[in-house]
Amino acid sequence: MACTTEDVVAALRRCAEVISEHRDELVELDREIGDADHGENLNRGFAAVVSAVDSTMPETPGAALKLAATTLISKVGGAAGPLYGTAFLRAATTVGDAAELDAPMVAKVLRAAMDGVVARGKAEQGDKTMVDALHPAVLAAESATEVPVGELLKAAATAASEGAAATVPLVARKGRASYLGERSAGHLDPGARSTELLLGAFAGGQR
Amino acid sequence: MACTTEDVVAALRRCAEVISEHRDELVELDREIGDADHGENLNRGFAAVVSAVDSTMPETPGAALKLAATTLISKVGGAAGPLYGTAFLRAATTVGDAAELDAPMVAKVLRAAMDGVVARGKAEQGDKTMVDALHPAVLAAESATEVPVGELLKAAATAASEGAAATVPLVARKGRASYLGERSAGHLDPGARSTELLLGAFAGGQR
Amino acid sequence: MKKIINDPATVVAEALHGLAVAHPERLRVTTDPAVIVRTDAPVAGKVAVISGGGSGHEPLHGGFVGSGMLDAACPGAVFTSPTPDQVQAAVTATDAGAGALLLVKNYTGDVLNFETAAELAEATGTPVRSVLIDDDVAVADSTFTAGRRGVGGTLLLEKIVGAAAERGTDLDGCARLAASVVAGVRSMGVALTAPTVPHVGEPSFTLGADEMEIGIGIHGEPGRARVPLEDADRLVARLVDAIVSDLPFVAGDRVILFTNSMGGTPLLELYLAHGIAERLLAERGIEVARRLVGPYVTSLEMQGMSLTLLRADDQLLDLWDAPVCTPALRWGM
Amino acid sequence: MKKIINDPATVVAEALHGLAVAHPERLRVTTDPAVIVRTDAPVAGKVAVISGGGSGHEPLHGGFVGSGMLDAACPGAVFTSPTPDQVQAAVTATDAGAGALLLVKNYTGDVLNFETAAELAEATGTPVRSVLIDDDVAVADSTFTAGRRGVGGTLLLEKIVGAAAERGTDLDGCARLAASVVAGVRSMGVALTAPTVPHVGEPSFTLGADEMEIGIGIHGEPGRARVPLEDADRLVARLVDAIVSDLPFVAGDRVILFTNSMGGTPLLELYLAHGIAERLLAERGIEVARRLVGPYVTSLEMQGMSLTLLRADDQLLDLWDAPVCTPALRWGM
Ligand SMILES: Nc1ncnc2c1ncn2[C@@H]1O[C@H](COP(=O)(O)OP(=O)(O)O)[C@@H](O)[C@H]1O
Ligand SMILES: Nc1ncnc2c1ncn2[C@@H]1O[C@H](COP(=O)(O)OP(=O)(O)O)[C@@H](O)[C@H]1O
Ligand SMILES: [Mg+2]
Ligand SMILES: [Mg+2]
Ligand SMILES: [Mg+2]
Ligand SMILES: [Mg+2]
Repeated sequence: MACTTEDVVAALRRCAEVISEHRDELVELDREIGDADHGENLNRGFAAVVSAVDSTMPETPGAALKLAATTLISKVGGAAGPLYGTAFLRAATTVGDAAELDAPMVAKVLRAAMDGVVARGKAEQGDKTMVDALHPAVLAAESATEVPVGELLKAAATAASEGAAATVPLVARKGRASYLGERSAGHLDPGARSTELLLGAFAGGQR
Repeated sequence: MACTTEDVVAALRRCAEVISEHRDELVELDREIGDADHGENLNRGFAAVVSAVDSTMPETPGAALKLAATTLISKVGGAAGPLYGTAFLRAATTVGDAAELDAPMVAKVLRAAMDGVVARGKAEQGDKTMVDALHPAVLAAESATEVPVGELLKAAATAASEGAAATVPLVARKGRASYLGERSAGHLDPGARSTELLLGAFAGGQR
Repeated sequence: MKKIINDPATVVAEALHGLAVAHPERLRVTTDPAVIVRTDAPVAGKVAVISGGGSGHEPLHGGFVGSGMLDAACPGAVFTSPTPDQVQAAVTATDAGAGALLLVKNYTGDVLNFETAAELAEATGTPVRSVLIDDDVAVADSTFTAGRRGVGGTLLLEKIVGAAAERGTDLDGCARLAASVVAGVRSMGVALTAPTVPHVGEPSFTLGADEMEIGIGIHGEPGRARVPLEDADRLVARLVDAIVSDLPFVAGDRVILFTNSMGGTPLLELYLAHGIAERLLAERGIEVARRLVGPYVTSLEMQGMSLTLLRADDQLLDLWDAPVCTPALRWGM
Repeated sequence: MKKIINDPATVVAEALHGLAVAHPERLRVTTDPAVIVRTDAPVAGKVAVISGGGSGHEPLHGGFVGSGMLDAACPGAVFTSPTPDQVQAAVTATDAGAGALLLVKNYTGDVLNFETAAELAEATGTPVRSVLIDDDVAVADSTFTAGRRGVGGTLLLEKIVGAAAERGTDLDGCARLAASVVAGVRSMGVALTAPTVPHVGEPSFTLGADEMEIGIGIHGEPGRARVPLEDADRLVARLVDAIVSDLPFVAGDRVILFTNSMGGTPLLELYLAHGIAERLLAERGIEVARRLVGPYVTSLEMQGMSLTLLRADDQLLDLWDAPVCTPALRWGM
């Protein structure tokens, strides 16, 4: 059970749905320790991704991921735009023109996406950013390359979920929340939460 | 029992006290149907009147009234500044350089004061202005010229009080409250109330 | 009350001090009585153009003192018209022998205080003329009111008459010009929130969370009607309709359009509203020849806006375009 | 939420339309991607000076597009940095062969989006340099933060670099000049109330009736400390102390002092605060050579203010004085 172009496009649509459902929650999280735009920005971006795949019909998983990347970069803005944009771009590059993605490839894709985020944003684990959700997800995926892609994605999503929850007590050292210093502790990081939601959407949209 | 320079100066001091005590009330009345400055303006003006009589020591009732007039004109501003200023100026002119004022003179002074207000402001009775307190006061004074000045002033103050109360149901046709149209009904006119207070202060400061 | 002040009693005096040190090259401020005067006054041979009113409407009037606009401004207490001695002092400081023109917003207090000052100044031999501006269409102009208020149109009046005076127009000419501006200018405003006067400490009126006050005055005086909040398209249409139908402005008219923030409405919203106003005027065939957008005639921190339209012929447009150099309005120099 | 808008989703687009129709002689606006460009761009031989950032800080940046200042501005969504294609489009619209200088406020989002755009523009052959401005002393500049934010100093940077570019300074020279401005400029702000972002609908943070937030960012990000409301003397002293001790500014320094309203603070209070700042600086022997007072770098309707100090030698003062003609800042022409 590998991952086809249709699967990727369907996952992108689920991303848009999940983000739209959680728009207000992400805005509220960002209002607490940031500037209250994370949900709005991602929602605008993923709505545009849906329009883009509707009108372009990508022919490979890589093309779909690349379309998502360029759309997010040009529609989201803020910190999350270039970060998620880079993640999808690196993912697309890693995939190349493969017609289907198997589990080891998906694990590689996730690692590349995370490396892209780190290369752009220079955040380390524990800085209270989306990296704190991405990193455990990548590790979980890398130890699940023997199972079907769906299982791997579920494992990654679960790990992301735990990683996101673990950002609550942290003091932010990157992004806008870092201005708060100690006052940033006690809040869930909006970017970690959106990463959790997006990986959940890729895993099946159950959350 | 006629009215001496000391009586006039003492009355001016009582005016300042009464206005200061009722500053917030006059502000609030003016906030309801005007621009919330009547109490503040009169308070600034009468405080300045007290400073002026302290440093100048007027030698006649007329001089005291004139000093009050010029001080009010130069310190109060708004509608009430020139109106009360004119009232005191006409009063001073009427008094001339008399050393004491008897009851008929005080009645004449009050009429002159009112005529000055009407000449400046062109308000008629029933327009919901200070004229509605002044007019009954003048009539009461004019029918009390046989009694001591103190009694006359009390009669005038009582009439002013009734006149002021009668402004509540009126629709304003002059001043800032007139912009409210029908919405000005149901509120006490701040200028009528301050006239009531000032005449009360002249009558003995009991109210 | 949340304000950056020390003491309500000294707000205006302290602000005037700040204004003076901020613009030493353009104006000087005298205290007691408080007057803001352009540094080069009196300007030989020039009619002195003077205005004033309560404080709290900044930059009106002090921000418009300078070459090509006002010679002096008289700031009263917050929302309180200035006193006659302020106006007299302004006349004395700017009188260059050509007389003084007083531009007075039509409020009872302003009218009475300026009137008194004009009498006093005339008595000292300075020819003085006064022009009342009453551009607010929200108020019925009848014997049942104190008449229409002077609001946003005041800025256009000060700019245009100031330009004419700067060019050497004499007192009669300036007064005639002022009257023609007053005849052709109309405004209306709306408030979303109330201002808080420092010496009061609480909002001047109470608006529900979903209400707005149509036809607001610049002192937070209530207006025509309190209505449910509505979107910008509808709200701007209300203002345009009321203004256009009043004069009336008709297809083919050329106008100066002034979109004004009452203070608390940010530029983002103001430009949005301005775009709507331009569209609505275009639909009626009214040509916007010049425009001004910004917080110029304000009511402290009140959220809201006003629109002002002035029918303008070539002469008025030319005077509008003339150089002006004041703290708040500057071009051509 | 009380705002003069139609739909939170279209606020920026509609405001840009209003800006364009309000200033047809000075700027044009393209949509999708949204860019504000001076009408005469590209200006032959001139380095293009470009800035941008989230909307809601008006007049920053779009109000500073024009001769002597910015060639283009890229407005993001409210409080959200613009996207790389906006910046790329700005470069394309203004590139006259002399390269482009990007003036970027130091926020993660702005940095990343401008960085991406710079890479893309370089790839098409346009030499691009970026300068980060991070003048906000409220934020500790350490590895534990995203670094200091760019705030009020941005205006001074845009004015001075814009003037140099207008005079023909080349890309390297403009970048060096920009770096020297950044090195000598410091700011700090305070908020009394919170702004409300249209797409959020409620205030960005909650301040008690007697509280203020010291060291606020221009997006309503919290600052150094939440403290009880205090009087203007104390509050301004806090800002002056923090700014002066940071660079530090010392006796004998000549500075440009910029007293900025965050939007909702009226000019009356702002001038009052400005007067205090001038006094405090004089007491320290710091000479205020130029000043600017007004709502220029705002945070929607937020009440509050900021102070910015720039150490300025003759060259910087001369560039500050150079003619500028933009919607929000204009002199000498
Ligand atoms: N340097 C960084 N590296 C990784 N993630 C970051 C970084 N800076 C911010 N983020 C993430 O971005 C999220 C905020 O995104 P968003 O609100 O869209 O951007 P902005 O802060 O520009 O408003 C944060 O919650 C955090 O997870
Ligand atoms: N034309 C007028 N004639 C007489 N009294 C007037 C007139 N206009 C206003 N007033 C009085 O002045 C009062 C308001 O005074 P004040 O608040 O000091 O002035 P302003 O309206 O300029 O703020 C009103 O309550 C009314 O009694
Ligand atoms: Mg954010
Ligand atoms: Mg009043
Ligand atoms: Mg008043
Ligand atoms: Mg943001």
